[in-house]
Amino acid sequence: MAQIFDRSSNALARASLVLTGLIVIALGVTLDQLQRSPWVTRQGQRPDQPVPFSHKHHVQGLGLQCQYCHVTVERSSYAGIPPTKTCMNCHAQIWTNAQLLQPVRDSWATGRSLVWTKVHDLPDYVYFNHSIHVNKGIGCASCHGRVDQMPLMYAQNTLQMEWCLNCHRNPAKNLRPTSQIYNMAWEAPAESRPVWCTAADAQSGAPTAESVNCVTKDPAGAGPEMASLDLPARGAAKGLAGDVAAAGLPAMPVYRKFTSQEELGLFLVKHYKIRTPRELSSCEVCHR
Amino acid sequence: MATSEIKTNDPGIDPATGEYRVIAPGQTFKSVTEKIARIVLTPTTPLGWFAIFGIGGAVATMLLVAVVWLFLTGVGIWAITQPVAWGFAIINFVWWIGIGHAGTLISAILLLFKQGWRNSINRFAEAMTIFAVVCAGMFPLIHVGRPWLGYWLLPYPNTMNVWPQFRSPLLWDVFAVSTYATISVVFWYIGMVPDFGTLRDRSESKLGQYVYGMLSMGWRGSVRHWMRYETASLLLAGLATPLVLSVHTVISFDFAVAVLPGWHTTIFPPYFVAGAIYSGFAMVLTLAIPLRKFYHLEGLVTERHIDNMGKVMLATGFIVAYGYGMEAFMAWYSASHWEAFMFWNRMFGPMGWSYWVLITCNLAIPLTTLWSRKLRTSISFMFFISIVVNTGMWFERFVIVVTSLYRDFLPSSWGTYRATKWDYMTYVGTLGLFTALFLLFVRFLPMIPMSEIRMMLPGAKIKAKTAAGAGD
Amino acid sequence: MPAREGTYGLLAEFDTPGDLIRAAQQARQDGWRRMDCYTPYPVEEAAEAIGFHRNKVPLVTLVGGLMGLAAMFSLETWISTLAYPLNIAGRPTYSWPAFIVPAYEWTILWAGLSAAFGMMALNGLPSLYHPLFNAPNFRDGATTDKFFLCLEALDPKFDAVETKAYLQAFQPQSVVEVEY
Amino acid sequence: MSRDEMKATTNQAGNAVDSETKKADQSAAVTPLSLAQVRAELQGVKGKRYWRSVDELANTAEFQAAVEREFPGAAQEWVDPVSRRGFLKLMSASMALAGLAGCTKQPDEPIYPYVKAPEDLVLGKPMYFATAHPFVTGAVPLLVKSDEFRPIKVDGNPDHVYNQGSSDPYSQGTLLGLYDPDRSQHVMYRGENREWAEFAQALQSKVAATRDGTGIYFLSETISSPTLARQWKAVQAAWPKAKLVQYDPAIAGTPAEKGINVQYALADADVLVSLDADFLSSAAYPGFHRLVRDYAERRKHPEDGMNRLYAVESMPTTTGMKAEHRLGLRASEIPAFTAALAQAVGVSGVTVPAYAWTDEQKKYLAALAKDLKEHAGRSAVIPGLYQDASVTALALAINNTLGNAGKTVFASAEPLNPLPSDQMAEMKALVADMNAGKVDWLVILNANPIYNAPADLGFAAAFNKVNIVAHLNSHLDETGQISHWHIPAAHYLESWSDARAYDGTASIVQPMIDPLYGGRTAHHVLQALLNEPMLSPYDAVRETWKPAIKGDFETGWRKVLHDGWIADTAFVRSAAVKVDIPQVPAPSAKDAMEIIFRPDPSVYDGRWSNVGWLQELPKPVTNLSWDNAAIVSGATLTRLGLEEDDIVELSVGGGKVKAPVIVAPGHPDNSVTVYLGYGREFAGRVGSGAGFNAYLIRNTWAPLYATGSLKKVDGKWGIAITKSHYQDHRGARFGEQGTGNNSLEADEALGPRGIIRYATLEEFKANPNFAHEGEGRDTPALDTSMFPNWSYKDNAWGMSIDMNSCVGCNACIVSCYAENNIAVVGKQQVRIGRNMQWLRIDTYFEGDLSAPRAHFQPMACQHCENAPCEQVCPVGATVHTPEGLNTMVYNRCVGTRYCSNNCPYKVRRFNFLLFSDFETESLKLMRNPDVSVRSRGVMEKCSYCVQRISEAKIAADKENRPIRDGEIVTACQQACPASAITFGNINDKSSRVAKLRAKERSYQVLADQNTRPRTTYVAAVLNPNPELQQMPVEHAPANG
Repeated sequence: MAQIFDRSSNALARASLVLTGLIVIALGVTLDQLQRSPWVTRQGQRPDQPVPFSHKHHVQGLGLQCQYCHVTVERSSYAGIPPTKTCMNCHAQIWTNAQLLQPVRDSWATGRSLVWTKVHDLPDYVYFNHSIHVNKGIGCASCHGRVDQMPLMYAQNTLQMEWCLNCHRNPAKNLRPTSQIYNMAWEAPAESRPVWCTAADAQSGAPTAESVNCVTKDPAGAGPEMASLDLPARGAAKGLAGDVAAAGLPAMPVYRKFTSQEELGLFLVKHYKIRTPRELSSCEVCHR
Repeated sequence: MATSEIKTNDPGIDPATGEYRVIAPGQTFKSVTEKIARIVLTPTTPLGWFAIFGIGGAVATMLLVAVVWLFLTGVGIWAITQPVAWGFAIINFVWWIGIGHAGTLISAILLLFKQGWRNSINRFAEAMTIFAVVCAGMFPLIHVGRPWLGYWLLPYPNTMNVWPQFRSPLLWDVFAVSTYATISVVFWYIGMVPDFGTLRDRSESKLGQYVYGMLSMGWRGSVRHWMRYETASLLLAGLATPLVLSVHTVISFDFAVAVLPGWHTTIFPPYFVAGAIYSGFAMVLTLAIPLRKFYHLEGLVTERHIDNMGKVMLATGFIVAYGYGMEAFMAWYSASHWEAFMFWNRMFGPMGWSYWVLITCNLAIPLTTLWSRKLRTSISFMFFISIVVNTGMWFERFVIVVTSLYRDFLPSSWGTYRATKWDYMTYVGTLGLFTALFLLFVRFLPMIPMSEIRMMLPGAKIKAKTAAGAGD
Repeated sequence: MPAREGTYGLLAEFDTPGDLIRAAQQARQDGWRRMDCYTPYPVEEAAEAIGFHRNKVPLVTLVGGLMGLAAMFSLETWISTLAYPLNIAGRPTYSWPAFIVPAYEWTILWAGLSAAFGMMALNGLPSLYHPLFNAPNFRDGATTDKFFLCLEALDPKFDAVETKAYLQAFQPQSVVEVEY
Repeated sequence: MSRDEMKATTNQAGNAVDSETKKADQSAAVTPLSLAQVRAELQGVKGKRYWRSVDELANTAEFQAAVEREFPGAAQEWVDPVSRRGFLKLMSASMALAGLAGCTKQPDEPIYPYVKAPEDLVLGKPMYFATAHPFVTGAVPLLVKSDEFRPIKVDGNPDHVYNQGSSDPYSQGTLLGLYDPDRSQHVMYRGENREWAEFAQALQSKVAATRDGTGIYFLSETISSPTLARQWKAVQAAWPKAKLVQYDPAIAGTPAEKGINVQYALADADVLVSLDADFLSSAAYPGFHRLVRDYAERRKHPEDGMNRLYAVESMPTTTGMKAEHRLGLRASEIPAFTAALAQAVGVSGVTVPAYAWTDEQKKYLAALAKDLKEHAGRSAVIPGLYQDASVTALALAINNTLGNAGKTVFASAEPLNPLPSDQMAEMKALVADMNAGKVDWLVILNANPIYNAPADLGFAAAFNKVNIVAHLNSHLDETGQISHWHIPAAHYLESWSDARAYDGTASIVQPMIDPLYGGRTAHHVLQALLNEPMLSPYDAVRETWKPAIKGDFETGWRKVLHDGWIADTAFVRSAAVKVDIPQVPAPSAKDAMEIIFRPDPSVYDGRWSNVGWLQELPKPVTNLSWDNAAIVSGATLTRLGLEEDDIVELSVGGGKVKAPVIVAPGHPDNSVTVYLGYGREFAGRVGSGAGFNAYLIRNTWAPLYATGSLKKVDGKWGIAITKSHYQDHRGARFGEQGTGNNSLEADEALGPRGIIRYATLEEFKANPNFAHEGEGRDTPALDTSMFPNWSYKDNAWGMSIDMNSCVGCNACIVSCYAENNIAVVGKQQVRIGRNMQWLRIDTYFEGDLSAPRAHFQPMACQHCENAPCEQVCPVGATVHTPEGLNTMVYNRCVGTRYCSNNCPYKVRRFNFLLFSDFETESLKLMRNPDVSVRSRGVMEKCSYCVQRISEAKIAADKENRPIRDGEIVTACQQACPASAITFGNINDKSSRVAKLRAKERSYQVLADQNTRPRTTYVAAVLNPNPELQQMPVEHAPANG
């Protein structure tokens, strides 16, 4: 009786065993990567929009305030998508016959909504609230990225749960003075750009920001230039106008200098009364 | 016990060796090899096989239909409701797993105890284990509300940063059952490797040689290999034994860990394990008796096997009886109203009938009759008993799951449970699946381990030395 | 394996295990080392005869088991206390009693797999091709009812003619030369 | 279809078990509707057009027939709203599976921003508007939560003096009524779509042609709007011969139709007597909200004394079950009993019909009279709405004699409804005129006479003799089907009107949303006949109240709209008026079978038949849902050799109807109670075919109760009762001697399980700690666990429920439905125990079931600190929050249901099938945007309204302050008229809930399981009259 298998079969058999193992591992790794990939998360993708609206142009170029369009960001869970009216405020005068803006004018004329495609789209079972984040020192850019440098809007981050937890488990590393919320260019303090903050005793019932005031110029120097002056003071944004009020306090408060995000973060966590990571990562915070 | 208390003029004794004879005399290496290998290698399949396989397949198809409809509409097609949120699915799960246990027991524990008589039956006992686990493992998967998310029970890194909850007995099940399935398959396969070698060498068809050659991994019977092989088998047996005990213990935790009166009981682990073996041996009988007849294996699976299994059932049956007794006793002795009411309700409540079915099938009938050697060696009677016990064990799970749930703490939410046609289809369907799989096994795999049988033949005796049993 | 040429060894076929063992013992006494026995079922005496006593499978198994234990218990502890600590039913995050069960199961799982795969590896399986299968009578009997002794060419004492005569002395059924 | 056919089918209406009739019935009910709707609804529907059309298709007879050929089993399921969507469920199920393939990738979501955003709108922040729910027994002042101008929650107006924020099942249910997908959506003339203008034109020209309005008849529901009354008076002036007939089946023949308005100050009364007055169970009794609040107020602090309630009633109601002493009498015996009572307390000029009272009844009467006299001036006798006129008169007389008048009882000068009338008489006259051919045009305003006119009138026959019938109503109902004109009516949340609360305070009904289907109101119809036909209801209403609003009108008007009521418009209350006592009718023979008609506690007179929440609501005491039934006593059931769920044929006069029979513990013998409002054929997908039509045996000559007969017919009905108080669950309690006729559940719950704990006032005074002594009443110490206790730092939410106040009225349940997007599952699912209510009211009947005392226990998730459910969830889908909530994460749940098994309170609810409706467009508008809509295969349960907690936390954190006590109000708490539910932070020792928990009387259900519930119950204390034997035996330790 002769051999059934050829000589090579031994090597083949053993190789295939090893290979099977490798394939299984590779498959696992692929799936793990896939669930985080832009294909699933849409991170960085620019969906087709009825109008190629450029945040870069409007924010950086024209210096529009975030809240000029996203009016309810400090009051409500939704930041708010501007109504056609907001566009027409200007575009009734300028670019009145630009082809690009035809859909806007149509919408204005017909009264039918411009239909945008959601770029930052959370699942329906996630209940995100803009106002609390904005009021507790999370800047727009922290989640949305440098919108002022985005010709076309895209999602800077995955918006996946692990990403949310990343911050909810350690808010300090992303906190900034509420006066800097809308400052796209804000960067964590460093030796080169220190931040001075002062905290009055928090009076209960008053908005967080009123008890804390931060500036980017040394207040010891000639008349501190309030960072908050960068903003147009608007009655609506009470929390932020608060900075101005605080600055107007008779006795010049004691300022502390911060040169690193860690220190500043811890300081703000304390004075903004940020809840503990355990509380922030509790399920009911986002899911109901 | 094998070599002890030799009685002369006992027909069960082999005069040559003074050993209990578990294989009919007159068998040689060649004859047994021939006999067993032929079943697999013969090109012609008996018509009876096709008949039974057809039935099994048809019933299995019914299962398929039931499961598809289940996935389309939801578990609401079953009878489960408030307060009885677990029903047939879990009952069947526990029942099937239990049945599986006898296979492991025979192949592992009896191997450790050097029970030679196990050799003829351990292979298909193991097969039975695996197919039972297949049927069992299906239920936890399909009974959940959102089966497509079943993989959330595995600890894998995900974008939600959330993990399984390791305090839950259901999660313990996941690990216990998956381990059990894996180890059983490995043990089964390793056991077959030398026989694959035999089949490779005896197969006339090129395909047969090729396939069995692959499966045998080039086994050539080197004694070095044999020695490592034997060690590995022993180790696997040694591991499978605590495993099989742990698996049903863990499954009993599904109930014992809960707060529910009737579930929250420390007696459950031993009583579940014993019950498992009890029903397992019953199932082995249910399978072995027709098989030996059909394939004329009376010479290899002798009355002695049947007899021994009867004894094991008698023993485990009494452990189970003790379990029932303790439940009743504790209901009274604990002086806890919850326990007392639960047990009263279990016996005399609206669903009391199920308890009495269980007592009849598990205690009344078998534990009175299995004493008599005459009955134990009467093939038809043992077949009947095996069916009775399997029924009884199914009802045991029914009683535990349903009659504990339908009347629990708050009387306002007392309810009832009436199985739907879908429940029955799913249950009966698994029986069909099991049959089909088993028939494929007996057709294409050696259902009796040839190498181990060879060791028991007179020819294997070297001088005075014996190589009784598998172990040494 | 690289294709070798020439003789693998000489293969003697016996009818009973007894003859095989006697031959093997003799050969070992005569200083043969590169040899092996082939039997249709485990024959421990034959193994002893050719001086094969202990094997490494138990060690592999032990190591595997311990790894499984450590892996699962630490995973559970990490998940419940560090990765995402949650208040579950008012139980402490480090609920070690609950962690025992899965850890126990994994011990067995890893040990079992190590035993099986370790045995295969140590036996050098799979080896679908083997010179012995070239022997005309080997596959016919080795897995059924015949007992073989193979003296391999790699042994320094090996000499095609003398060795054949040497084996004939044990009155085997046959002695054949096995080619690679 | 003609009346005869309808009658034919009516007789088996609702027999869900008999699928054949059901099929015929159902198809008959649905086909015309759907044909109309497919056309209507598919117009201008954006997207989902295909599914919509399928949904409609699913309603057609052909489709159903087809399905039944396929799955005969599904035939009976077909009447379920849920199963009706079975086909779609399959679709979405397969989608779900397909979705699996698509991994977790979600589809693109469009954003539709406003073109011009409304000034005051902040997306994501709800707005609240005051309005009122106009109801025939007095309007319910409301504060409506509106999200993006969609009303999504209806609650009582907290600032209103009448109901102080409380509401009732009806008012809560009206929200779903607004979004009911089956509302009629087009003006129709003989089945063709028309415009409102065409109708107005036709009507005007017709009326003009008659010059004086001869032959023009208006048949309206009871007019409760002052403006509408004013408009009618104007019409009457312009067209003197035009006639108005008011008909409201639920109040026709009762004092309410006369607008009799007697108000009670129960807070000042020590002894309350209900003479068949069910003033604690639903808004069907005038002044319900106020009465419950005052009643409950006097039971919250037993230590400072409490009131005592006697109830003499003809059927078991929550009022009777809450009473210290309840006497069950057949309806016809009550006038005589009242007379006897009046005589006993010294009312002059009463002739008491001779009657053989039993000793027990005599004893009761004597003790009651004595107690009343002792509390003269501090008691109140409340007559039943559904009793003979003499009872009302006698009750007033008794109150006068006792000097309660002016102290606890006040009669108002003005009637509640502006146009009082004798509705039965008017209906008779109308039908006579119709038969005489005098009726040229019949304009039906929000009435449905074809369905609910008294049987003896033969209204349907007369109907055909009318030249033109115009029908204004919310649905294309039984009447609409055969009327020439049909005008869809606007819902009260869609239109301007006005109404008076029971105390007379006027409220403006202001629209929350534009009419969804361009509905009109009675205001439009009447106004069309006046000088300025186009005058809008808005202007009409303003005109009405110009005089009433002081100061600058616009400012005043704004204030009125903001507050929700017009100041100083309450009725002038005088001490009780002089009453002349009418002839007191003698009771019917003791062996005569009496049949009592009551409006349904859930769907009232049938107007809410298509409101799924109310249909599924277990009725108080009987816990029956999705049906009405012939309710009898256990003894009667046995005597007639019946079993529950048997079908009986009830006949009164010529009328016959088939009904299922069930037992209500404590029901008087030889007496049957039937609820009106069921057996609708054209109610819509939910209401059609549920129950039987009791109007078929209700006649003008006996609208409240009649003697009739009852005989068994073949078959079982298949009723759905949500709790297991059936005959087969009765019997001697295990291990002890029982009477054999008491409920095992109750014996267990009150006995060793310590679920219900209460004591009498004496016992309580003797031993204030009674709730913690005795078997099953011990609470394990905090250190019993081998594990260290978890500590809860700042907030720890907890709830306290006062068992003494809860009257089991179900308002909380419906409120929970609305707040938490709870699904309606349909009758078949309820039958097998799958209703999804997060909150249920457990009812235990203590003692002999022929004269039981019931205990109502609201039961929802207890938020145990050692939650058994959490430990067994393999994926951690239910976990504890740092504030001690047992939170359920739907999107993590895989549905093992282990948590439900391990929940000792069985308060978890599982979506066994796709229960939530993801298809129907209109329902989407209603959903609470802060709560996920649960899909198939997911567990759910009470969350303590976590969405409200989160909202409050965010608000507080923004303002950098702790959450105030009472800032978070759960939906159930908000609705409760008895304010029995309190929620708050138990760590804050000054919070109300903490104080309640500190009470000795508060206990945890199943405390011995050491689950440490966050919900605690305050044990009830009863104040029985020592002279009457304490029925039933007490379970307080004092009595062993």
